[in-house]
Amino acid sequence: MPISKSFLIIGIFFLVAVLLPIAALTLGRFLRASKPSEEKATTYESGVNPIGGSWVQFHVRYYLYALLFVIFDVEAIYLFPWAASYDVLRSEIGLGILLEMGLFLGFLILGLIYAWKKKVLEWK
Amino acid sequence: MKQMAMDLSPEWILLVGIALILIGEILLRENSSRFILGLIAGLTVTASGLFVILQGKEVISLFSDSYVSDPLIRSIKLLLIVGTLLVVILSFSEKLAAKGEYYLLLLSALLGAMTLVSAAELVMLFVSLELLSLSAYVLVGMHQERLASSEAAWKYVVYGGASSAFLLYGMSFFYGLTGTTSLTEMSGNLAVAFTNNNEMLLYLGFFLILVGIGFKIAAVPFHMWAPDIYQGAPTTITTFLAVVSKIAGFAFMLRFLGSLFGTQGIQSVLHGVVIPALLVLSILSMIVGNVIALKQFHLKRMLAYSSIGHAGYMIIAIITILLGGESVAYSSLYYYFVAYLLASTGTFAILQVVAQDKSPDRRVLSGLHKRSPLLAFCLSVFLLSLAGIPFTAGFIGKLTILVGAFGNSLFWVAGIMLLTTVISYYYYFRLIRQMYWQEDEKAEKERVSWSAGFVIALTLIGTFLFGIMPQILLQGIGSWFM
Amino acid sequence: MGILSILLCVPLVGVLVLQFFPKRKFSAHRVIANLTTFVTLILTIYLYFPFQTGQEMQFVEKVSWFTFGSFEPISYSIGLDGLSLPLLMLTTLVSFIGSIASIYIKERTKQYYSLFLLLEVGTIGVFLATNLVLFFFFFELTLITMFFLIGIWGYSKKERAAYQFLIYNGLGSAFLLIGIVGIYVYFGSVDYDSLMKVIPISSFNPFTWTLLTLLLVAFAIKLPIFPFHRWMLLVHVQAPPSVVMIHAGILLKMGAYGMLRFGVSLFPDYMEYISTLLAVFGLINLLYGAILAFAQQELKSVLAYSSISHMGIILLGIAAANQVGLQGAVLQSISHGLLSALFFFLVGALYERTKSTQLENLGGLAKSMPIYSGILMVASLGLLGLPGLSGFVSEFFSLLGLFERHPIYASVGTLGLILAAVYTLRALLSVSFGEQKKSISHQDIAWKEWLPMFFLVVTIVGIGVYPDLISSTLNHTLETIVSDWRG
Amino acid sequence: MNTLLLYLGPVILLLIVLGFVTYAILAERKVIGWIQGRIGPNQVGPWGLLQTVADIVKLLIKEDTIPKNADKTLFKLSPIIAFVPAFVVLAVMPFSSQIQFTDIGVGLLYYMAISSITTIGILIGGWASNNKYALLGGMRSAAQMISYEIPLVMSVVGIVLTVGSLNLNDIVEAQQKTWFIFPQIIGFVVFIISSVSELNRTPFDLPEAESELVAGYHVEYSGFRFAFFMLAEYVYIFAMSSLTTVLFLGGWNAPFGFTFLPGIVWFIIKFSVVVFFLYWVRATMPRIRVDQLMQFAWKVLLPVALANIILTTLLKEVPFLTHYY
Amino acid sequence: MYLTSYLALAAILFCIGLYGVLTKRNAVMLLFSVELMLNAVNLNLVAFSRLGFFPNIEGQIFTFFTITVAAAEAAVGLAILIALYRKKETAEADQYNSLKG
Repeated sequence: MPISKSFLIIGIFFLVAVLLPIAALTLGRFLRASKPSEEKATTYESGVNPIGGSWVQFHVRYYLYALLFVIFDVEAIYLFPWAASYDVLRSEIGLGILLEMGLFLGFLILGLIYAWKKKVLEWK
Repeated sequence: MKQMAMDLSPEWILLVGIALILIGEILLRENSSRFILGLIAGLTVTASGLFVILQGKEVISLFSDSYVSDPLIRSIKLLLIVGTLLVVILSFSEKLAAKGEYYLLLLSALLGAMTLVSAAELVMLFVSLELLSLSAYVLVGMHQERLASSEAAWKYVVYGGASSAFLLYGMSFFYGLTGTTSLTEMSGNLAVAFTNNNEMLLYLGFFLILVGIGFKIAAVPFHMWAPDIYQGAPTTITTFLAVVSKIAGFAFMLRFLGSLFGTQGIQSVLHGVVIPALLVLSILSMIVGNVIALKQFHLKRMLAYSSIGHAGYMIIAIITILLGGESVAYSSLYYYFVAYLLASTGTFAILQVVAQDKSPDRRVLSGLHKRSPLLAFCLSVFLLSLAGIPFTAGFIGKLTILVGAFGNSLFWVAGIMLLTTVISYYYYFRLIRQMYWQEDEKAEKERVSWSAGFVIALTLIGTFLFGIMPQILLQGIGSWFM
Repeated sequence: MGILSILLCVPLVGVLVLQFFPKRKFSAHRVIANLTTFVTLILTIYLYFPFQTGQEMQFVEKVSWFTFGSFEPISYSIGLDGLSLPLLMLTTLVSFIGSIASIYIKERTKQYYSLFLLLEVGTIGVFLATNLVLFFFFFELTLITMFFLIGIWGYSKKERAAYQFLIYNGLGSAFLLIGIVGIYVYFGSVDYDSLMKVIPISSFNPFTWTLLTLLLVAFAIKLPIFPFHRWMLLVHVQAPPSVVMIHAGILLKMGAYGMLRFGVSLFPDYMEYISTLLAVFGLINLLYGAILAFAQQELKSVLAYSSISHMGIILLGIAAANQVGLQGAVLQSISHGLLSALFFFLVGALYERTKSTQLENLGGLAKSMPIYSGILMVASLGLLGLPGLSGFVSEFFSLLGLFERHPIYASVGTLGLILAAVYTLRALLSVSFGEQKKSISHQDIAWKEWLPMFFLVVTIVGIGVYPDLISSTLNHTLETIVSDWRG
Repeated sequence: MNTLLLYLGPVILLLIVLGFVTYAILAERKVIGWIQGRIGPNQVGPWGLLQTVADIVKLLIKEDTIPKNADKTLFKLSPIIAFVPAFVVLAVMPFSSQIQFTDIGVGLLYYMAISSITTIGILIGGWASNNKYALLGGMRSAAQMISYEIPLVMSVVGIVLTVGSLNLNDIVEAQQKTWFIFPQIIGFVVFIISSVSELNRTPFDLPEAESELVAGYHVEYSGFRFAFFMLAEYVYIFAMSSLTTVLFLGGWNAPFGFTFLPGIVWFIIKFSVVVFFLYWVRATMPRIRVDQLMQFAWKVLLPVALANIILTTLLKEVPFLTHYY
Repeated sequence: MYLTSYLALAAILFCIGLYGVLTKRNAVMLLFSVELMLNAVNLNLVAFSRLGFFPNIEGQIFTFFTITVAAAEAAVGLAILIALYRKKETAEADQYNSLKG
């Protein structure tokens, strides 16, 4: 199958997936009740009137996790091609290919342990 | 395999050092001293330097020409190593170094700088550059309790990120039009690419890359970051930026321009576009750097502008190398690097001693000659070297650059160089005046830690030695790579 | 190590020895400095005797210093010829007397004498160097040390004076450096002797023309010639007298020496070509300095303008571009060096007592300070060119030389001499005679002060009576220069 | 014909998926009820067969409220963003040797990449609601999903190493003899735990923890907008179970040479087992604490996954085991 | 021609990013803008890699590294921004102005 056709199909999937909610919500518009009132449009806060803004400052841990995620997710970029071509490279280059990735992984693991030690992974 | 391990040994050693420091940091208790890590860092850098020397004159080319190392490159690597070593030693008495990351990042920045110097392929160039930059970003922000430090780091990240984008964008054009990322192949294809009716894109690419490089070496008009970052960063890191990072940037510039435009095929481009662009950078840097430095009250800011001016001088050396007119060209650049390295490191070391935790504006130097006459003397020598006064290494550096410039008939640039040098006297001597003429009620002697003292002594000896007996270095360079 | 190198090293040794004494031992510092400068003086006098009149460079030392690429190596080369010997002797003499005159310096003497001795190294080196780069090294050394000496120990406006000195002379150095590098790249050498061979007589093209102009401007700033003179006034007035002795006595002459050594002897055609221009500038200096000296209300300013005026005479001598003129220029350098050293010693001694050098605050010193006034009288007479004193010979030679070439300028120049008499006498009269001011103590000078002064006076008279003392060594060198020229 | 199938295929699949979701919900409630000794829904239709249909109709006609302070555009967009990737990932899923919509070379990567977009939808939903609980729920959900995505991604590297391809078909083909659940048992364990977490299901259903966060990121959503978040979740169950089957259970391959049943049937059987397993877990496990949740991903799963990679490469060098790796 | 349109798109993206860097006041937006510039480069590289004068895989490999580096840069930038934000309590970049001569 040519690559363009593969992506055409994915495009169709995408279209279908987008159309479904649109269709459903449009359909729903004709069926559902609509009696808006002030109270209904109030932000929910356990039944009391909302206090203060809700876009509050997040705890820093969220960012730390985001950073960790970025690091390891990017690592995956290199792991996958390496894994996929491991056999070929193994026969061409020899064990060096294992060594190289071992180094790479080793440093990442060291980094992880480091983060661990620095209590980045704690959810405080 | 074994050969490769040997060829890359300086880099391997650094990598091992990084791993060791990381492990050390993991094992050490939170409040125990990090001195051992500093020691590891120092030893690693030294070992790496030894291996660079051991490699001698052989020409190494690895990974299908994407990593090259020859004596010329090795000489610059040695410079980077010496610069970093001095910074490491200087850091022993720095509070920041109580964190293991400090040394770790310093080493990784050095690693980036070393591979940057060796890289002969766009991807590798870029990745090394970023390794250097990213480590530097964090190092600048290391003073976590100090607002200025974080702010400087932030600015550095934004400016640095934008400049890498410029650089990359330019590289992408070069890649696209020559179909290769290897500089050697690229230089072969470039002549064809220029005749392909797409030369506008190549010019665009060239200028974009120039922006990126100009940022790295803090040349006007891409210098805006330097004063803020020099000011905000911890002094040791400022030293690193001013010395190692800058020299690496120049090496990068030299490599890129030299291998692409040094070939015969596109001399017209070299003379028509590259050289004029560099001339503009150089002249602007010299004038703006030195003139604005006059107004600075904050010492590190002043030194930042002065280093911008020095960048201008160094670009002249690069131009003469590109023009290939004089055999002295390379040694002049190298000499200037050495002189600049010694004088800057020494100056910053003294600043660190004198200013301690205060923000170092000019007043901290008041009456230094009374408190610590030796320090005042050393600082004077470093400043004189930066100003390019005879008997210091700085003068020989300037002289060699001037000779090169004259040899290539760059009279006007040479004239501007000297004129701005005279302007620079004004602010360098103002510091000397502050030390010797202004009195200060503070009477206690400055406490010089052994590490700072060592660095200052070393740089002082170097500044004088290379200023009075330049032959040592000139011949050294000559015998090494010629 | 040759004798000239030893000469250069003696003050350095003095500096080193100084460092071993504690800060407060003022008298020890003084003794060491005096001793060191005395040794240099003895050495140069000793040099005078084996010096062979009628030969080229002597006592030559040449060691390869460093090389760039394919150029001829830059060497550490020093030597002495008839042109530099008199100036060298002047240097060591003035340095010695200057170091004695430094008794008026009462704080931070260790630093002061260290810098003073370094300054002496610089000045000696400038006259010895036969390599342009080496010359530049010493030239800059004097710049730096002077900057400190003016800035730290000067009077109220010392900072401005130091800065003006620095920037003007820095600019001059920059021009000089461009010139040197240009010569190096263009002719492939910076050694004086090889340049003499390399530079053809007909090397007249825009490039060398530019180089020479730059060199001349550099020396003109040092000399100083009219539009570049402002810094010098400040230095004269603001620097401590002992430093001004060196400055007026030696440093200004470096400009003249540079013009003679690297201008006249290397590029004679060019110098001949611009001789009219030089003569014009010389006249301007002469008259401008003289007229303004007349208008000054302060003794040091009078001397400063008189220095400008006298430098004009040197310039006239150079402009004459013949043996007599050049001889006059050199003699004038030496004569003015000695005279101004004497004068500033006197001013220093005066200031020590009166705390003022304003002419209106002085007067009637002849009664209370007879020795002082006597010496002052001699100095003034020397300055206005009384026959029998050194000033007369030099001015006479310079103008004589100029007559040969530019008779009209020369006759205008004589006008300057009359003016000199006017302003000198005015200053002398208002200081020594007239009504005595009560507010100041008038203790006559002690033997420690008048002895060195007397020494200077003897030299001045000696040269005035028997100029051959200098001319004999000088003549031959100038002859070769001039003969090259005409050939 | 082909073209028609091309366009109809996704629609048919969508209908199948919708059908699956309808009855998966019912089945889940029934299974959990059965495990916990309850009856489960039994009022609407026989055995409660129409329960979910009724729920859907209820959601359809429910009033659609949007909070006054919400960011309207993003509020409306977020359920769609959450739902779309859940369905789009199915495009590359090989249900049998014949039934696969498209075969792009990097199917596995495609799945991983597209599926993580849902996080953004959830985050936007939480943020756009302008509600503290929603925002906190969204943030927690995002933190959890990205944390578990790492071990999820790493756990399949072992398979890629063995197969040497990122193509899902190749992966299935490679399992003709041995299912990867055996040689890659460590990877499988990590994978299944991570996927449960990715699906926000008990014991990792913290983002929706009603007792802590009211209802998580979708507290302000009602009606069909809410339904689409739910739908996305169940479509993911479909997708994730399919992927598990493909990666570890041999896909459409018949076990023990029992090829008398067509591949698609085997696939459905294995798929059902995985789905059942997910219900089972939900029924028996208690919810874990939030700090344990995050630390579990980073301190346990990730190191284990990395170790698995290294172990796999090492085992490739062991003489007799090479065959399996 | 295909290539031209890709290049044009990349150029537009780059310029938008640059505009953002130069004008945006919110610090996070600044980071986004830088990322946008880097992504423009990626687009360029991939376009050249497939449709360029010398189509080859190197451009795509380059893109890999660019992505990685961009991610690392964003991570570092964000970390520094957080540190700064805690001290300064604002994300308006023009409030970060304590560094002056």
